[in-house]
Amino acid sequence: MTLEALLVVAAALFAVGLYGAISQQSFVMLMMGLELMINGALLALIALWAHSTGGNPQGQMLAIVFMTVMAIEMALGFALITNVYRVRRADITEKLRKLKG
Amino acid sequence: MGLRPAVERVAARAPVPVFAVAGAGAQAQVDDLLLQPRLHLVDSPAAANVLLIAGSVPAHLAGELARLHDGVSRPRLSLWWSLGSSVAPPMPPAVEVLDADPSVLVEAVVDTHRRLLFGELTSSPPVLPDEEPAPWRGIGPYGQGGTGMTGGVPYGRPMAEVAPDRDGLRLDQLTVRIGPFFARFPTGLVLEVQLQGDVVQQAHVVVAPEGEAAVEVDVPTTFRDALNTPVPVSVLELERARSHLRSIASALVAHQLPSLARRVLRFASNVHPDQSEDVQRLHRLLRRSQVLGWATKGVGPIPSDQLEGTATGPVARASGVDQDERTTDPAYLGLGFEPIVHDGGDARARMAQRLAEAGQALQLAGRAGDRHHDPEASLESPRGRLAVGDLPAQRLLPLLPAVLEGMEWGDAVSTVVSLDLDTDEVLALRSPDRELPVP
Amino acid sequence: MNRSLTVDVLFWCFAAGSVLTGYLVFRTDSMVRAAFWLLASFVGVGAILVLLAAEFLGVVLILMMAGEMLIMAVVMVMFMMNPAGLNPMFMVHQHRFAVAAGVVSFAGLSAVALTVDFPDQPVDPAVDATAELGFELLGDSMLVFQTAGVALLATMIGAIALASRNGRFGTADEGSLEPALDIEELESP
Amino acid sequence: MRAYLDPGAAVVSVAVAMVVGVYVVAVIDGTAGRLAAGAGRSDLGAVLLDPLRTVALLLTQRRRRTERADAPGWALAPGLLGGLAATGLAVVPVGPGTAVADPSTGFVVFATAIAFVMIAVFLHGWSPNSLFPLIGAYRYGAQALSLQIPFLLAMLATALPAESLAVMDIVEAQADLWNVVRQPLGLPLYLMVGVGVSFWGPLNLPDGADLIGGTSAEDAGTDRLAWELARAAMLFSIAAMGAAAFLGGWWGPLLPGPVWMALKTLFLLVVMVSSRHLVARVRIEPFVVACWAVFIPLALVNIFVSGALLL
Repeated sequence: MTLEALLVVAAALFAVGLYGAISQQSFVMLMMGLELMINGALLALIALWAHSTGGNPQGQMLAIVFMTVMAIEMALGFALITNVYRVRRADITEKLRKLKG
Repeated sequence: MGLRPAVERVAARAPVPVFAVAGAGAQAQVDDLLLQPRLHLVDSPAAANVLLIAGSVPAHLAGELARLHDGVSRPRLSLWWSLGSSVAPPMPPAVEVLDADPSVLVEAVVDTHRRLLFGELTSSPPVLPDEEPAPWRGIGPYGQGGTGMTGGVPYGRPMAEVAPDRDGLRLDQLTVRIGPFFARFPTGLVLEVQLQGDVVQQAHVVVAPEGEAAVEVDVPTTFRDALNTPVPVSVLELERARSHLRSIASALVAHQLPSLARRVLRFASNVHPDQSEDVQRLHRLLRRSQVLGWATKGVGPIPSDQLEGTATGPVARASGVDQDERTTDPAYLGLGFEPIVHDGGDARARMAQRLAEAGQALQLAGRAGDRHHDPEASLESPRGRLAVGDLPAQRLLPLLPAVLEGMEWGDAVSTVVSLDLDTDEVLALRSPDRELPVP
Repeated sequence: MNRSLTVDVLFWCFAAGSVLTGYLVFRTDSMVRAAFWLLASFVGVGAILVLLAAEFLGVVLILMMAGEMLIMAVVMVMFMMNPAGLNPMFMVHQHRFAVAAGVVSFAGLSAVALTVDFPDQPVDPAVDATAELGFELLGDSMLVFQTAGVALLATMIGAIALASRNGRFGTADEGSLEPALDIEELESP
Repeated sequence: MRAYLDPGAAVVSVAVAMVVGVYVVAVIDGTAGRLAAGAGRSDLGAVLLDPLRTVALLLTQRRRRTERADAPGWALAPGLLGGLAATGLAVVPVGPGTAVADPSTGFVVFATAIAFVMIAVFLHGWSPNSLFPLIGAYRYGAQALSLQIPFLLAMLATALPAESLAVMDIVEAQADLWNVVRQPLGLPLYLMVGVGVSFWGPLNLPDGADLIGGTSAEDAGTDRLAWELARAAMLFSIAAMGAAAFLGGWWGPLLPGPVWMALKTLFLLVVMVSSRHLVARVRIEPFVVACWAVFIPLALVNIFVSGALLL
């Protein structure tokens, strides 16, 4: 479990997430891609914390901020999806040509 | 080797999982099977090994009965408990029990199951062919069933479609038929409901296929006999108490209290006139278990103006409609009979009403002496006014769609159970009312 | 089998599992399966975090994702109605570009990971990382922690305001339909 | 690193505990059912043997498949639920220094196992591709998401006096005063949520009688057996953790620690299991409202009061 191996795994997760976020039409699937990207970033962060910082607790603190961001992304994402669906009946990105309400 | 026979020998002593279909004239007997420790009455055919068909099942349910049979887990067999009916069920049963004594039936079921386990009887093969209802039909750009990802009928199964929900969103809505062998409903009752999650958006009552003539109820019971011959009032009142208690027992099963239901059923089967104080004790027990509390409070309210003049017995009186045929029955004059009336009109009031009436019926039975009900006088059955060609279920079923709308499924079941529909009447009915929307 | 070999084997299992399930998220016909694959991916990463001695974070990540994925599955079924995967689901756009972006980002990030020389200061196994994190949260980083809490509170309020039907200007679905919205044109083959 | 048993011994001891626990649940259930039914003479033989006979019967029953079901998910769900029960049980200490595993985040591990129950139930209801199981699955989603927060808050409050998330430390901290006295609101909340998480009795909404068995309506044979066993194991696991977190675990006079632990677990099991024969099915809508509007504030009061007492 070397640092390089961990970072490559993190990069793979990030890349898969990026592929999903760019290619998916459905809002929720798009958010899944974003989640995977954050997931990869979180893994890289903790890998660096464990191998390069000597276990400085502030590294874990930063990871907690990451997880907060993840939760906020989810909550606001779902709220926006619900609102867009309510107003425009759109559940895929192509149905939203204009972002103005 | 050696392990399997041992397991089978132990399994043969377990309570036999039975899915019971109560046909005409068999509801009470099937309800009472809950008291048999050697049978395990299950709600879902998948959990059963024995399909018990009791009484007579009309021919128009043949297809549904075959589907039910194919849903029972193997090794399986169907068994017919005739209970005096001469019309065999539309699907030929493997074993027939002609004796009405429940202990004979229990012996037969246990024995059938044991022989099934030991390979002396073979599991019955499926009646319907095992094939997809329709081949794959893709019409969308990627072969999906409909346009976009929604809709269409892939494999012949209609997918959910969007419809407005109560929060202003357009979400999926599924139209399904529930019945005629749904364990919580009387046999023969089919509800076509549109479900959004588990909220009933719309409900239709489908009783029998259209075009079939209404059948007269030909199953004799104490109350139906009273339409033709004089019957002692004490007998009628004891039967009334029994019927009300059985209704409460099935409500208890629907509220997930089968043990209390057993207690009530045992009470019902040994009921006698000086037990009206035990009814009080039962009332306290039910209050404590919350069956007469938050489990039913406010569920399925029917306003009294909808029940005015429908003469639907306890259901109407629970909504505050003071109507009881016994007040005009000469046989009850001088017995000190006063109709009991509750207000609220919800499932809780209906159950409390039945419990109170059961107690009152026991008192009346004790005081009745040798008075007889005259067939000419109007008759109050446990479910309301009963006359030839005028069935309480016919007046109760049209109330259902309006009450069920917008209700959560669990409450909908509680509501249907609280109406205490009579299985014989439901099986005899055609489309219950002209005004009902027919699907 | 010594401890470090066990940890290595476990790590590669979890790593392969989480990347594979992450990929399967976009390769399934069913929304619910997609959510469960994503959950599996998160569980894999959570397990790797536990192996890395970030015990608390790993377990909390799994805890958080259980609820999140259930909500995701339910929301997707609600809006997109393909619970059982009876209809094939392949809804992508700019597919080639997306694949290219994925490959390029993987290559770039891996190159960085393999070439840059990071300092080598592993975690001291004797230290209880959970306890240290606790002291950090309620000590020096108290302000960060509180800010995260306030941000979450603001999110909750914002999300409710966005998602609820009744807003300041009446119900949300009235009077704001986009005029030229040709749904049919998009969906027909 | 804190105490861990080696993997072989850990699996064996958790498995033995679960088998015993599941059997005890079945016996308590049979006894309580017969008492509630007022069945006159008690039938001890049937109470003790019927669970075993039913297991044998379900072993002889053939499994069943529905149209276009998700077979892996269907098979996985009971395994997942049983695994979660085992995970939860593994972090419960039975005596001073005696536990299968005592990670520094023991409580969070247990909470994670509880949170995952909703995934297992949802999977179990969704995979048969059938109406009643699916409704049960959605229902449990609503129920479990509402239960999560009061559950976490009620449990977290017990970690305050111990100043640790390790279950061993939490039991140690109750040497003088049990948490049930210190936080009187905690145990009732925990038990209520525990019954809900193992969907038992009044809170058995996903597998309820109105859905003719809900998520398990299509199960037969070993599928049904595995699901019922896993559910009972979950109940046992929750009772064991309740005994450790609220009733002082192994602390008690005269008897040795593990015996006290067993007695306390048994007591909680009796309370939770017999609720099935005494209280009616809860209505989901008022229940969800009560969770958010009553139980979360109560749990917060509980946590604030216990925090204030410590300062």
